[in-house]
Amino acid sequence: MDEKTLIAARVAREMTDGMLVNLGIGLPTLVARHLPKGIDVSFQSENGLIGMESLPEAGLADDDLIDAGGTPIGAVAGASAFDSAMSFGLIRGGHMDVTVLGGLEVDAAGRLANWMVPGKMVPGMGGAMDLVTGARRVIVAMTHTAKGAPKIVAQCSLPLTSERRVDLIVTELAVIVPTEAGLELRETAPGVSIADVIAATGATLIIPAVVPTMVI
Amino acid sequence: MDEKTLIAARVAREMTDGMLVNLGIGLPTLVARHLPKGIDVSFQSENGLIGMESLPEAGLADDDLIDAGGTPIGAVAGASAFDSAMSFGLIRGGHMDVTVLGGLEVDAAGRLANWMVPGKMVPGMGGAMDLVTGARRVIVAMTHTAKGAPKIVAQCSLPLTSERRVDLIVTELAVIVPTEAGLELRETAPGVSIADVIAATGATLIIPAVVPTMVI
Amino acid sequence: MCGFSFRTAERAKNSNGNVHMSKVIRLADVVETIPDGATLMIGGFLAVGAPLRLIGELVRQGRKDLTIIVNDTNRAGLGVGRLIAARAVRKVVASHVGTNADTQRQLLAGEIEVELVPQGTLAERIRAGGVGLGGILTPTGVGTLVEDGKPVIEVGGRRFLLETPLRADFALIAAKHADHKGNLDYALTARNFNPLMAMAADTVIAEAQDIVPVGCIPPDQIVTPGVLVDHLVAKEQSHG
Amino acid sequence: MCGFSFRTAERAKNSNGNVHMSKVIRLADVVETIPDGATLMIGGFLAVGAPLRLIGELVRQGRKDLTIIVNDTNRAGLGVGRLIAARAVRKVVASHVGTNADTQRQLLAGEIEVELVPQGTLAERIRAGGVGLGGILTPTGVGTLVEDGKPVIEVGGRRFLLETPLRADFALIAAKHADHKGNLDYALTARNFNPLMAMAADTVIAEAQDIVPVGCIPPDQIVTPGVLVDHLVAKEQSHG
Repeated sequence: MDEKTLIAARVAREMTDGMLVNLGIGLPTLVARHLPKGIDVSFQSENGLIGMESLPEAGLADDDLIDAGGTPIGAVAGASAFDSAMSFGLIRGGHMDVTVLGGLEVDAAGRLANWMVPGKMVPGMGGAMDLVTGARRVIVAMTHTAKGAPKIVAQCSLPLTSERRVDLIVTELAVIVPTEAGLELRETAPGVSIADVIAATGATLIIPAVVPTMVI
Repeated sequence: MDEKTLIAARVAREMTDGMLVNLGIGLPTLVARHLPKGIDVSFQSENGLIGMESLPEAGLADDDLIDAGGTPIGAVAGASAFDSAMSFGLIRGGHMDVTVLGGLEVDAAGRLANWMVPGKMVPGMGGAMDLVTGARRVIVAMTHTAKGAPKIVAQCSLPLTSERRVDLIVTELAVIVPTEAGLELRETAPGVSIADVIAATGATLIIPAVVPTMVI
Repeated sequence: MCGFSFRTAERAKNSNGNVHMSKVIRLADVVETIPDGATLMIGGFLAVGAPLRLIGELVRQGRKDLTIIVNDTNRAGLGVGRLIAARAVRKVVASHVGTNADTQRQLLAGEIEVELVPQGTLAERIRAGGVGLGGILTPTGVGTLVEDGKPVIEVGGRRFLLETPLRADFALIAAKHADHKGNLDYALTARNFNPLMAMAADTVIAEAQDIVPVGCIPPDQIVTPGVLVDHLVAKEQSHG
Repeated sequence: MCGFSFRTAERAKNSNGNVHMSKVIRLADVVETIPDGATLMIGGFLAVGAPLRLIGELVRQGRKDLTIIVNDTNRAGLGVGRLIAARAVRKVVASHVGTNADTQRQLLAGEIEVELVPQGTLAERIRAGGVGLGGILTPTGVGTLVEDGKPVIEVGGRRFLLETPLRADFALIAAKHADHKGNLDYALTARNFNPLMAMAADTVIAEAQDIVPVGCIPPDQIVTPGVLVDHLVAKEQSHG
């Protein structure tokens, strides 16, 4: 299992029946493929749909139906379409149970930075700021390091996406829960030691007495 | 022609082709019956419809279709339905060309009071405050006096509907335009003298050199 | 109402083969979850689009001390007017109470509290509560009694009132169609405040004229996505 | 598309028997009314629901110095990306410009001004412009770069940014169906910003995939009432 699949599969275990979920572009999209059996989750696409699903076959693409990354998608029976104000009303208004987003950095206070690298890459925040501010639960799904450098740091050097503390960080090495006291290591990936995680992390971790191995 | 019909017929002459119009409950409703020939106006009902028309026959009433006064109505081909936020978005957002409302008082500054008589009658403002604040043009259609007392007064004694100066006052005696300088008498009803209007009015009127007779 | 879809049926069952996530609940049972003293948003405009069965059951169960957020109190003894007549209501937040003589009488006698809100402001305050805004700035009410106690904020040289969000414990709404997932649509002027209230309460209870299988309401026609609806009132066997 | 209605046809003619209030206009003619330097709202999300014919004609006519309010600048050379590639745009107000390499290049080279707005805030600012609000209070952006220069207002112990309305000289929008009165509906994710922008500009120009007789779009399905639409781009004879 490659690291992205591992992360997506672990995040998928956070989903429960009946949830409304928004998956960010890239890695988070993979989460939909790993939902536990019997779990019925509604996926929102913030460009205006509840009930997105992957397109069964390329020949069925509809010119009017894409996800927020521009990929043609399908829609489940019972899907609903709406405008951008309604879409973000759902997000900001606390109706979104979970959002899963990628990250450039998360700091010791659990704050996410994921929308720009000043002077280098200015894509814009798109829907990320609203999602991180408004979703009931924010899960960051990202690789633990980038080119060997920790992405979990004492303080974000990049512009914040929100001052809100995210709820869960899932990487290919660990599951970490940001708490008021700091970042708590909750699980390590199979074959990964606590020391490995500490070495790859740029912020202090709280290590509980028992740290179970991630179950996928 | 009774006085309400006279007022309604005169107000109707303010309508031009393509306008979006909201008629208040009561007297203003009559305006729809007196539209000049060839004028196509869209009537909004603020409970959520553009394209209302009077019901052709009682037997055709739809349980889901009433005007803002609770009367069953019809809908023209090309009518559209929407929620209350959209309805008042149209009103507040400057999309309503004209609103015609009844009045309890209008004062020398052209300010309307029409939503409560403290201690006696507290119906509430309904949509009136939004209409008077937001419509491009506000026409007050009312009898000139109530039980012999002027309804056009130096200063409103009743709570204001809006601080906005209304655009036109049409009564069974006169057409009056509130201006920055004061209330200007523009027309007198057939058989009514300028002196009659002055006598029935509780505020100073500006009398131009020529005051034509109201054309119905 | 629409062609049967194997896929829909499949989705309505979980891996154990049981139908899950059912939102359908008996009228009496769902109304029992609403306590005395609760704050309720109730859809409808002069009773058109009002959840008449839910209102009737609240009266039958003798609920008391309610705060209701409504456009109006309908007519005496009709729709929301039944709650007023039954003296189930302590406070009304509404844009208009002039059509109901009971409300007028209780109001002038000081037996009921009434907070009057301009209709457009009421719609925006409920919407703000539902979409997570901290408030909205409206020109409506500036320079009137409605301004009292509210911050006046100047933007671009114009003055606006800061109006704050409204939320409720329960929203009771009425729809034309509901599907089995709770997706709703509305008919003509029966839409009014219903879709706004469906976003602004902790628990949303919907009654529908017709309940149809999933897929019968096309995606572009659904106004209230089913994820917003907690309970859908079951149709009851007619005893006629 | 729907049954012919004698009543509809009658209504489309005035007392002189002439068809009046026609909103239909040739593509080239309506685009000529848009001057260099204008501020345009343009609907669409990654070009889905974008008015591609209007965009193409703006490029063909060589319009310059535009300010565009859009969700994104699509991909290089596609949709709104054609305006960027043609260097027709002086300033972009958008939530995301990362999908278009041309925008990125012009931005980092200082050749184009970009104002980034969170997507939900962008939607609410456009809506506020369309529905006459002086602004909205949103929690989004508090404590980030987006807060810079904006009033922070506390309501109920929480901090919110005061975000002001957006309006434009022209809104260019795309619909699924338009009827002869300009009533519009939208399909699936092609709806996005279009209905919001249709309320927030001095002049609204719509293009539609299909133009249908009045009455073909039922009242509950119309999303943008025709009164909001100033011009409807005519279908052109296909030369295939």
